[in-house]
Amino acid sequence: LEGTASFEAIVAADQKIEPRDVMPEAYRKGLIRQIAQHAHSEIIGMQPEGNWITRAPSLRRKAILLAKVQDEAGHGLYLYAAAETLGVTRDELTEALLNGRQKYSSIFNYPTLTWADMGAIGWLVDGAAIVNQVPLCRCSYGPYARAMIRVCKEESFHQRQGYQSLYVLANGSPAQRAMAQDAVDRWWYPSLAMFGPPDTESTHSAQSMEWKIKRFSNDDLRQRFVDMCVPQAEILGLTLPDPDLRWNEERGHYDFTQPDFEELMRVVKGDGPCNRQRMTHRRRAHSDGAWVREAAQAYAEKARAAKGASREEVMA
Amino acid sequence: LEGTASFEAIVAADQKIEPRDVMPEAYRKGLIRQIAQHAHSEIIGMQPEGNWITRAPSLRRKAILLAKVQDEAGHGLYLYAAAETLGVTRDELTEALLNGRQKYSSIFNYPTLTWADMGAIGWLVDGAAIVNQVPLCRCSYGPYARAMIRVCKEESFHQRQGYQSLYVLANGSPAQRAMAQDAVDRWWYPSLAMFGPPDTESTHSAQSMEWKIKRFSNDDLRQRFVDMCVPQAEILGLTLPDPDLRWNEERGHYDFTQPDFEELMRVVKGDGPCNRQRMTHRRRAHSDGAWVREAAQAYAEKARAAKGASREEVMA
Amino acid sequence: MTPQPIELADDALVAAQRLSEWVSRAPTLEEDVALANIALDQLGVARLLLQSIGDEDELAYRRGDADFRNCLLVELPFGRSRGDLDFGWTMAWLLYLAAAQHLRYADLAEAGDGIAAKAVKESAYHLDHASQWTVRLGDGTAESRQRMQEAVDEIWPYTHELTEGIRERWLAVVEPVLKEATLTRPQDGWKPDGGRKGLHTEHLSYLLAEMQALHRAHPGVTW
Amino acid sequence: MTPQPIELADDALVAAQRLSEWVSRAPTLEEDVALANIALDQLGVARLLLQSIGDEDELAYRRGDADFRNCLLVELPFGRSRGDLDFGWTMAWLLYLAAAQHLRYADLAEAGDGIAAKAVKESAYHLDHASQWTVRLGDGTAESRQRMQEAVDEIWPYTHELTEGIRERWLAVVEPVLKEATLTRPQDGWKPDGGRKGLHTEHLSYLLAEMQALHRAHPGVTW
Repeated sequence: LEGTASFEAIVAADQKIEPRDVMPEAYRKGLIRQIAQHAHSEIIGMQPEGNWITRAPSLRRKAILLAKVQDEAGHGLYLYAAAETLGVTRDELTEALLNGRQKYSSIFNYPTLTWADMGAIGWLVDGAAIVNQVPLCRCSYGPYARAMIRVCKEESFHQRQGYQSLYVLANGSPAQRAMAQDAVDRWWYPSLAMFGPPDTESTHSAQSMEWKIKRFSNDDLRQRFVDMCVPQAEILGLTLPDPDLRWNEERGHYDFTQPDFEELMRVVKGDGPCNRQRMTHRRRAHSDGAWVREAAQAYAEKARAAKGASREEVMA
Repeated sequence: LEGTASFEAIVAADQKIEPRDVMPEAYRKGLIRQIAQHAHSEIIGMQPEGNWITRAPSLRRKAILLAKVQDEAGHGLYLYAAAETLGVTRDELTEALLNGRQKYSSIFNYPTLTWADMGAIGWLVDGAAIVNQVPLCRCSYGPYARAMIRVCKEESFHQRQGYQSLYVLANGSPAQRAMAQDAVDRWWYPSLAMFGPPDTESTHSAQSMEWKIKRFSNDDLRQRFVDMCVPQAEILGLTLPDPDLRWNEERGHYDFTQPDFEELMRVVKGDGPCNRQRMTHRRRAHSDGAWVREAAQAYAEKARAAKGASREEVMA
Repeated sequence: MTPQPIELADDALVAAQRLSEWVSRAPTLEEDVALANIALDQLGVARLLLQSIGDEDELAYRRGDADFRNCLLVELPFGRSRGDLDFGWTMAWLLYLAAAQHLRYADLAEAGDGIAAKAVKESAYHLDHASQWTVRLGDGTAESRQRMQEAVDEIWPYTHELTEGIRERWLAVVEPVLKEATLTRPQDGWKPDGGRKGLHTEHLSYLLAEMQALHRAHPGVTW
Repeated sequence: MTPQPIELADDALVAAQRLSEWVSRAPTLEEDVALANIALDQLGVARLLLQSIGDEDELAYRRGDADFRNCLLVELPFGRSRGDLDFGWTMAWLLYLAAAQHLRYADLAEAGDGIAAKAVKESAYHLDHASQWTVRLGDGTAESRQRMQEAVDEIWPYTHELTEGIRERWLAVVEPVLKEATLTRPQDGWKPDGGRKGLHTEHLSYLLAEMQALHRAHPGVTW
């Protein structure tokens, strides 16, 4: 089998597409977009959590948070590498992030206002990410699927740590408890919005399903997430900020209030509380580091030239 | 009377030399050096105290400290203006500070490590400054003498505030009391060193005395300061860090241990704890402000040109 | 709608704290004096207002950032990033802030408020000072114009929360200054808020941590 | 003379805190990972050492700056002024620090210290990382050479306190790196110290205020 026919056969057989396989251009482009957005999210996602490393209230929590943020940088690295197998360079992807052509997850455009946000992000944001990402471990593109296996393993470790940290606050002093509840109040709906617009308005979905990149609809995943969170919130002893949240015997799921998708669209378009701040931060890190990258390159070239010269000497 | 003879007659009669009077070049140069050093000290002196404004422990203390540091900037302004009457520009003096040709008081090369340092600086450093400066209110150069009258008035207000602030600490919690004692331990000898080297090693002094710029010797002023501080320390209930400090009935003064003049010389030469930091700070403020000063000048020139043009229109 | 005293107090207090960062770092010595003076004025009004509500130090030093009711504008760093200290940015910030404070205090003074009667005169001076610098920098060099345009643009979104209920009157003050400064009046668009409800930017908790560290380390003592 | 455990602990703790400022701001993604890793190593050793002395959080969060025994070098900002974050400066700082830590930990490990046995391997990696960057930046572009020379010069005075008792061995590690980097070995001159006696720079109290603010705001609770 050759060309697109081969591609379709591989996908149909639930085998993996590998970088050297022929693939439809739209598949390649769509994957680049998705993997890049995912990688950018890891990079931008370092900021809201990085915001509390220097202020973590115990050394143990400081170490956990620092390790987590380091893992995010690591995830960024795997994911950029996965995208590179599709024929783009990391420099191109970085440029697309910095000039705003490619996006990152809108969840990171909310501020981290208290320490409890570290717990809430771990529980809810990482939790939502895992629900979104676990199916991607079986996605049709091999390098992405393998990267996601590694990412998901670490994410679920982070999620447990976040949950445990929030549990300590929820069972701590009245001030800690209030801090925990406030964080859940602020992060609940933005976490629900992480699953994207409702299925009725979702673009790209059908094609992604067919290509086995996406395996469940936005609304299905959102429902799965809600069903997972409700009992966990009960164990925490915290309230999810939705008065209409209740078990629906008939559906076998929790009914819940949808997030404000108009707000989501505003944030996606750039008008969230922290969009400008996150981009400014990223751009400044990039431009402040330019002289370092240039020097490293200049040094590498000199070293190569010296090696070449000494090889010539040996040959002469 | 003309020329130098007139100058000497005025000085002899305890009258003031004014900018338009003829004066010996050495008198003029010596005064510029002294007034400039004094002005620079006000400017650099804003840093150690400025270091605690954002952290002042009560709003009242914050306001007092902010007002004090503002006064220091104001003193810098009067003193630069006094120096300018001797035929130098403020730009020249600023340049001489920034390139290290002119000095500022070495006392500001020590760090302010706790809030109690604000009290100790007020009491001891301002106290020493006043003892040094009160005689300058009668110095032979009119503009300097008049500037010093205003400066001394404000300084003695600051000194009382510093003393009162230290008194509150000395009578506060054990931690506050320890903080106050520690500050006095650190600032005592540097304050004694503010009067300069011992008379046996002091240069310029004889000529300055003759010209009625200086009226008392370094050692006389230092003794006056010690005699003043001992009873004040008793009221505070704090110990001056000198085991050999005791009343000498015969001399009618306190005997005391001299400061380490070798340390003073090291600090004067640039190797105090904060010399580099203070100069870096000053240079950076100056260079960061360059674009603002340039813009202000460009605007002023445009405004002048516009005024000229409209005058021409009227005249035409 | 008249802002609550705590809102005006926190605006002034946080503004004073931010302005204090300028001490010994201004572009000229005259400006060191002026900025300290403006900081002192803001602090003075903050104290009077806080005293009218309760214990000034309790309110200033013992509340967390979620209890503060200042608008977001006053807590912004003086530049795009934390730690920045840009003079043009500061003057744009002060122009916007002082224009609003002047209107608020004038309204309150007219209604017989004694604190506002004092504050209105000071804020007139702040407004004048910031206006003059906005014009000088906007119509100064190519570099200063570019920096000033960027500053007025970047801070503009935060003025919506600042000027709630007095927008038109505020525009009538600010727009002529921008015009004289030959600057382009920024477009309205994004309108961040939350400060009045205690939902702040990530910057405020850093500002307060520094401000409160010493006070909190020694609970219950007198200074 | 062997440094006290609290001295090594505070060196590592304050170094970890300073290095944390780099999170999400490094010149490359690889370097974001590396700097976080080095910060984590420093924090890890600090914790083990503090645990060997007492309660790690009590020691880290409840002491004032005068109780800290770190050398001045580790508390310096990564540049000439507070808030600076210069990568070359950081690598010069890390070269000096890691070279000293490596020697100290090696001595202790040889004497049977278990914590040091772990730490010595990590510090070898830190030293290698900093050495490589020192060479790259020193022998990179004209700009990077100039920045790196300035950094090695400016931090040099603080290495005297850092290397007390091991100066010669430390020089034997550092000088060849500077040479390979084509940098001029700084002159000895000013030798600031005081950290081991609790007399710090003005920088440490800011660093600690930020680090301790949240912990101190909630005394006695569990996190």
